[in-house]
Amino acid sequence: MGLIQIGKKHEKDGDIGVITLSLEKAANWARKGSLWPMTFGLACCAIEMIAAVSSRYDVDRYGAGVFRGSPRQSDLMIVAGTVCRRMAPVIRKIYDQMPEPKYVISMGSCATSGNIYDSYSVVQGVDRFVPVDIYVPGCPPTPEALFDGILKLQDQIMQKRVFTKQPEQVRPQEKGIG
Amino acid sequence: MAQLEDQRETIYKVDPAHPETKDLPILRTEELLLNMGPQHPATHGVLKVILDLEGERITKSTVVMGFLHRGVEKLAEYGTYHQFIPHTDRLDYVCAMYNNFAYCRAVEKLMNVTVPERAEYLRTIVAEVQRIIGHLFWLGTQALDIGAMTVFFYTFRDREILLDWFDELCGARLTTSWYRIGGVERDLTASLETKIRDFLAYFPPKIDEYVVFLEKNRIWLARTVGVAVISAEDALGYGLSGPTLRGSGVDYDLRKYESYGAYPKCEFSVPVGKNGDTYDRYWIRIEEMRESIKIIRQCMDQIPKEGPVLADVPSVTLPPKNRVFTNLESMIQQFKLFSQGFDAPPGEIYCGTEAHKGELGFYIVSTGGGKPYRLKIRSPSFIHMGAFDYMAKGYMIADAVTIFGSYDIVMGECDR
Amino acid sequence: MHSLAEAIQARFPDGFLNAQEWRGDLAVTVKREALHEIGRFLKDDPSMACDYIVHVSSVDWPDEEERFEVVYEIYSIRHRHRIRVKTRVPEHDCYVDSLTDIWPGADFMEREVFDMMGIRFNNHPDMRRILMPDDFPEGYPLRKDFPLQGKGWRDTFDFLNEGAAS
Amino acid sequence: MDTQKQTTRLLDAVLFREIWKAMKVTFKHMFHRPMTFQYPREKRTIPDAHRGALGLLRYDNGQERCVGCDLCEAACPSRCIKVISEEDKSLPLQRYATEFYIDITKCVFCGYCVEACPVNALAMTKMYEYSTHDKRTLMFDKQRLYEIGEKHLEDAKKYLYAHNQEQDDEESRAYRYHFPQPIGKTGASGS
Amino acid sequence: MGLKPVTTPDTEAATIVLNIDGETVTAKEGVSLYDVISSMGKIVPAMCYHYTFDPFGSCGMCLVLQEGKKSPVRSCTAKAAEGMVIRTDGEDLFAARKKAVEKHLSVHPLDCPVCDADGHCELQDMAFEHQVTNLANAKQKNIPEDTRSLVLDFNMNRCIACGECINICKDVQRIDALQFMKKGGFTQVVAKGDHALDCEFCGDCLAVCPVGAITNKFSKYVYKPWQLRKTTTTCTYCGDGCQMYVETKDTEVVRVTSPLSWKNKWGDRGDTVNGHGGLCVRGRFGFQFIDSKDRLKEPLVRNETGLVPTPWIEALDVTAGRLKDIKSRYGSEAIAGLITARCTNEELYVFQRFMRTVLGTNNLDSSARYGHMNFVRAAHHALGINRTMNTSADLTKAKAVLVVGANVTETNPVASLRVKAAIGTYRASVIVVDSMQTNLARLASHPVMVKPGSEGTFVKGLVKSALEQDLIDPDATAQAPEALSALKAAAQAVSLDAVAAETGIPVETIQEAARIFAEAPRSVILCGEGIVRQPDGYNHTLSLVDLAWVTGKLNKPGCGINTFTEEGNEQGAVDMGVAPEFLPGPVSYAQAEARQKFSEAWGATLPDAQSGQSLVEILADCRAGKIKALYLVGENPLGTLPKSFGVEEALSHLELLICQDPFLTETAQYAHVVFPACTFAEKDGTVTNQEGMVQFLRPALDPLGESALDWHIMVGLANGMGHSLPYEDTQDIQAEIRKVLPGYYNLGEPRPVVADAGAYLRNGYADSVRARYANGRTQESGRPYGLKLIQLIYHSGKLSTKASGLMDISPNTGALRMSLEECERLGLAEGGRVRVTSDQGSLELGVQADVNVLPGTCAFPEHFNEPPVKDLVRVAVDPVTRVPYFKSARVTIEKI
Repeated sequence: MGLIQIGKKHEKDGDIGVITLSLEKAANWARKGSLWPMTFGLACCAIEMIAAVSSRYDVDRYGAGVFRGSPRQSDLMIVAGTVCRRMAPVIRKIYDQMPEPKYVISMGSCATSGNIYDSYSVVQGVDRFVPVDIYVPGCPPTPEALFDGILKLQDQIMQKRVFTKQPEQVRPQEKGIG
Repeated sequence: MAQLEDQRETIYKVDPAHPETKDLPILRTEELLLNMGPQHPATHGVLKVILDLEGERITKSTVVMGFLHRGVEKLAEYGTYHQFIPHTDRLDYVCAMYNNFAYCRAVEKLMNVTVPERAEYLRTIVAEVQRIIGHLFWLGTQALDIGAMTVFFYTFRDREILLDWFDELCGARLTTSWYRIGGVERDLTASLETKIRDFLAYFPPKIDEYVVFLEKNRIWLARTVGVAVISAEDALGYGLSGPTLRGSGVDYDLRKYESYGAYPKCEFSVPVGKNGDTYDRYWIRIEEMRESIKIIRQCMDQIPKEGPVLADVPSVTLPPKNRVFTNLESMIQQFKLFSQGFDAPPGEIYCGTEAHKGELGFYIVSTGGGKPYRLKIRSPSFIHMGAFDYMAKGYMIADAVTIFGSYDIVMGECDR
Repeated sequence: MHSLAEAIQARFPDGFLNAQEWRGDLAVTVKREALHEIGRFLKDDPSMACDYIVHVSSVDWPDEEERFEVVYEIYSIRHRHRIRVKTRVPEHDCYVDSLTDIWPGADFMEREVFDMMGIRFNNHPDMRRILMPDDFPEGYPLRKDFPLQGKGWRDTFDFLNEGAAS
Repeated sequence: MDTQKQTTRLLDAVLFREIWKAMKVTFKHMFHRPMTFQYPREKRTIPDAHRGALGLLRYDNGQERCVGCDLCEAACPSRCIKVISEEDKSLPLQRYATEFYIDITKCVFCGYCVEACPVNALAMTKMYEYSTHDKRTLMFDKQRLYEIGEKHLEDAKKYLYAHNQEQDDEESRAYRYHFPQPIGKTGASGS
Repeated sequence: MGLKPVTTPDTEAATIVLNIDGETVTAKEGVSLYDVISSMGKIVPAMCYHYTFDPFGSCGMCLVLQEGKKSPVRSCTAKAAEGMVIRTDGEDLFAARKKAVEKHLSVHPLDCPVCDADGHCELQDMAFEHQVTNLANAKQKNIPEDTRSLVLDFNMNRCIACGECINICKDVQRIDALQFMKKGGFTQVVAKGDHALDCEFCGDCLAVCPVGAITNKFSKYVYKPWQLRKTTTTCTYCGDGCQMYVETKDTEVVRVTSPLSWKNKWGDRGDTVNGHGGLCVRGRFGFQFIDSKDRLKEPLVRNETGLVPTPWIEALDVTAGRLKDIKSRYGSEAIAGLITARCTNEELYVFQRFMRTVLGTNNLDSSARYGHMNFVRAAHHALGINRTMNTSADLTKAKAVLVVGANVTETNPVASLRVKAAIGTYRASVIVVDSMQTNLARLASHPVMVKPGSEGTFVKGLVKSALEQDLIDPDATAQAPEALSALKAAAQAVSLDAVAAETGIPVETIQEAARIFAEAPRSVILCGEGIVRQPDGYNHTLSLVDLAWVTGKLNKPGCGINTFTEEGNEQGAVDMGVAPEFLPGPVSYAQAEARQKFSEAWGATLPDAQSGQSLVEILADCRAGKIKALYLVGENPLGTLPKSFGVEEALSHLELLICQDPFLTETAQYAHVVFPACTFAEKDGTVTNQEGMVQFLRPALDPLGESALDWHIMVGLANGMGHSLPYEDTQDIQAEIRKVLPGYYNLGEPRPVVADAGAYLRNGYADSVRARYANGRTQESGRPYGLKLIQLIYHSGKLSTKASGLMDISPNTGALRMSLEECERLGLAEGGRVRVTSDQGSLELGVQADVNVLPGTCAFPEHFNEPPVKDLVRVAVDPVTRVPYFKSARVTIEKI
């Protein structure tokens, strides 16, 4: 599947052809083409995530279809659903167990900011304890919106420097609700 | 040699409780604690079970939940009755419409609002569509858990058709918020009507397809027949409901018992199992999908062609938007309802509704004013979990997943 | 008064306090000492035959002397009647007899009531918190004096320090 | 049990007939049109009623519809809307929203704000592709909301029609909120 | 127009029996039927009714059915009569009421989206409750909005002509500034005479307006009720201690409301004795200082370049270090502290404990010294009590009120409503003795306009007259006959004719006033700034005690002597012992028993029993270089006291001046350290009002910037000095106050006080009384005019000048206020300028005519220092109480 995409010069790949790919690009390309997400369905968004796997949407087309049950085998954590007080340490533990490079997509309002659940047991955003690469808004986001997030993540991966030391990534500041 | 004897001493020893086994060497046994979850591929959400094992047999299981406890019952006390509808979407997110339905029914009982006839039919149609969606979801994931992957793709394919239909109906695939207290938000359009009729023709053969995959499949049978058997009496004592209860032979179905919506005007049967095992519960769900198709078809035929879809009770329901623009009294109604909510009479009600998982009830205590004083959700998933220990006892570890699946639990509703 | 309520009153004149019927729901308030016996009666008496437990719930009335109200809702499949049995508990003596031995399903429901409202149940097989963590220190979330946003937990993550160290 | 049935069962068991039956169904699908659509290139037709990102609308003459009545804020179940309003300095007696925020990360897309709005200033659009690595951009301010409203004006209008918020007719389109008359002839000399 | 069924709740009326909804009810004859129904706890909807005024009957909602009548009657204007059978509920009544609502709705504009009242609107509630739908024939009024007033906008499209605003203005405020006028085909509410509204701006009309017809200009369009967070707190502008709701949105105060509202309309006319729940202009519109841009946000410490922002830790450390240094070098006596009486009781308590135990000095004082101390000391000395004697209910129910030197309407507007209620509802005789034409004087039965500064003389005249006319109460005087004879002997020195000459009041008036006062069954004396802030305030207060004693008004229920305090918590400052002569309680500082108790409670030895300087001496010692460090909490002596007092010089001698204030005041500009303090809206604690009622302050906002609560700063300083004050939150301080002053937190109810003059009359009275009455008035220099520094209703101290709303309403005109006659006599047109000369110097300033100023007097608001009129005054110091008097002077005025 990945091979086909090189040849086709996907719009997301930019103008660089196969031949001019530097080693870095190749590494990035390899990474972006085999994002193995971890099943991390917490709530409603998980259902849309499952729908994204199903026949109609087929997340496999982006190389992100191999849902793994184990954090050790995956490099993308899609946090799909409400992060509750009891779940937060588990998420952090699982995140810590994932091998580098690892990416986090915060799918849906709940994971991003706690959503409607401004209550005693809901963490107001998973980014308070796990760095998030892409926020996918929606409640829940449709599978297409999740794909949009995955594509944006792939873009972002392509821009990463692999072999040279890269500056410390600046995390977006937590913006409170004004 | 003597050393070996000592070792033997420790390995084989006499059980003092059973002196008759004195002569038989007994293998040393030890219970094993196995921790499943909270992040486990087969637990349908975030749930942890601590299993005490004897070999592969489960001797005791402790369910640990609350990983998705969002404080919904507390949040309900801080918003108006109307504002709680989006919360109900997210309780059982697989089956949002039915939750909306159950909640709106409860508030209508509290407010004593009668829903117009067309709205009742619409509610019933959509609720039954939702039941099909719920059962399809259940079927796909349960089959996946047990090891039959194909069914998952098939059911999700058909589920998508209905989700698109929902999207067109109310604007969202899962979190619908389409029901309103006193009716529904929006009427069916012609295209929606055609689509649902097309689906009615399309769907029944598909059910047979799923059945082909499972009904005779010996793995499926081996993993479902005779697994997690519960007797009718026990099931009632544990408060089980829905297909889980009906699998044990009790025909408790609130659609028949309470006859709400347009159900009394439809003919349908309530499938009831005999053995109370996982297979029966599977079979009931398959049959219910067929019954749902029947109900939808009858409703589509009987539904009045014209009529309001929202009750016109100025103190409870919203005025039509075009009246808000021009009439002061409607504008006042709009402002009062959105900013303060309607004034509920003091009192308390319980109203149960047959969601696809079981009896979904809302117990509302009102002390007057626009916000519920206390809102308790009787969620079938939570109550089914209470019977897990009892039902899993004596079965294999691998069956634990089957049993969860056979309840059709959704953690959002279970933990609330 | 509803005939069921009358039957309960006739059988338990001391334990019975009052009965209301509103919007078709029958609610019977009983003394908490009599709750267990009445539960047994409701389950076993053939005219009652309430074999199905619907839910166990609780309501907090902070301004009243007997602050908490425990609500059992039970149903008879055979007779198709539903009864709500309520009893009041004061805050300083927050105990009710568990009905787990009558309806095993009450187990989880009572645990939830304990977890959310802090009412304890005598003779309950496993009186632990169920939805909140076992070591939840802040109190009982559904009590009226518990703030919606909790008591400051939400933004502190103890486990983060461990994670950061690694 | 009669012999025929037993024979069938035996045959079923030996020949794995249920597997063949299932395979038949599966093979049939080889000739179906694929269900999958190629997302970034093909897009699903989003229905008019779809509840996507929110946008603010203007009247056809470019004037802001929103009068800053804050009803959307009151209606919002997740409290993600914040409206700051005041008197328009240039047009006294006119109320307008000086700032309008929707924290889209907290939005539940229930559409209540649109339903609540007494001037139909808010509408939902079909926009859903706005995932981002910067959470701050998900705090939509007034400018962004009007941009969305302009860009997706057609979708927004269709949304209003679909949800019976506005009729697709002249009267409804002509509707606008009328402020109490600005300073008139008598008593005009305000301080 | 309105019916007056019950105007004097205390008049005896026949009891009648009627039947309402099947219940038998007894009521007084002539009472409104509506009142009878609402006293049963039944609520009949009404939009024009409010218990504070007489029923008006314009809304047509309060319909009930009377047996025997075909159509429903309006219950508010119908009098209850014997044997009536009334039904208040039913389908037909509901329909009739619905019709009435529909009538109002049909001419109401579609303004909900922009109307400020939306969500708090009676018309909305009624329309919603009565389920009005599908109205035909809606009609728009199209009346332009009246935005002429400074404070209120009148949108008459929304008006339902209920008349509540007009009635409350007339019946409660007795201002009568509004009227109905038929204009443009509709009845509208306009200011009297249809010009821009110019009144006291109490805002009660705004509060009772059930719709959005009257709107608040300062918060117009910026809020909707559901966005606001409401905090119940107490106003600290003056000693009335009104309860108010500070309504905030995020971090800003949007508006201030009070219990007075159309929502809160059911009550009995008699309930108004406890106040009507309204506010005055200061409370309602003077809140902008809370989130003012000028607020200090971080501590400032002076270095070579001036005051620079410094972190808290450093600022506290530096200050504590310097205090320690000064204490070790010069001794504790070299440190002094002043605190404002706008602080809470808890802060005042911590302050005096901090000064006495941590710094070890008894040089401390509060702003109660500016006048209230005269009254407290006199009451303490003569009556054994430390505050006013009557509750506001006593004031209202009094039959005779003697108001001496108290421009209550301007200084304590809400307390003045109690006097107005006494006049209006209870028909009291009110004698107003003042040198200004006050608002109360206009309403009073007996206005007595004395010459400036002669209020005290008039009191002596009253005593003399009471003795002469033998208005002596035999019971009261029987206890101390020798005191009576001593008084009689002393009064020989006073001649009524001389009093008449000095005050400009004929003898007969004096005689009559004495008679009225003595003969009324319940007589109350109110004295204010004209007594306690004018020279000899202490003695004059004692003369008032004499008057009350001889006429027997000292111990009878409902009688007594009262004062008004200018700042919110002056009474609390006295009670908390923030004065060198008092320990908390207040008990005398020298009292050994109390000293023992407090040094045990605080675990420290108290400064010497004889030590302690009050305000005047502290500043004098600063000048003399004896005091090296001065700790000012919210005090601004430079802005308050005249230049001649030498405050500037005093400050320049200091080694350490610590200012703790929400604003950078004049004094703070001289400071070495400035700590940002919080305003009352950020504080948690209690204040004691002039009645002695302890009331809560609750924080409506978080402290602005880095500003901190006053007691936090004190505890921080104490920590820096190596002492720990054991307080972590306000509850800790309250617990300690509870322990040392049992029963002080009498929340909601003033502790009753019993005046006992026995000891005073028997011991030494005879000696002192002669001196008091012999003391003739020192004749002034030949300057013809009395200059008075007056208080305005729109302002309170200097604080209110930071409130932009109040400054909009009442800016500093910089002009001298003179009576019209004087202006004419001097040939001054509006805008003319004069030169004012006193023995302290002269000043040129503009003139404005003021109807309140009497001929022979000129006045200038004390709130403004520009032009520095206060510097024309010489400070006199009371020999006993050490109160500085600087509110009046004799001046000459020349036109330039």
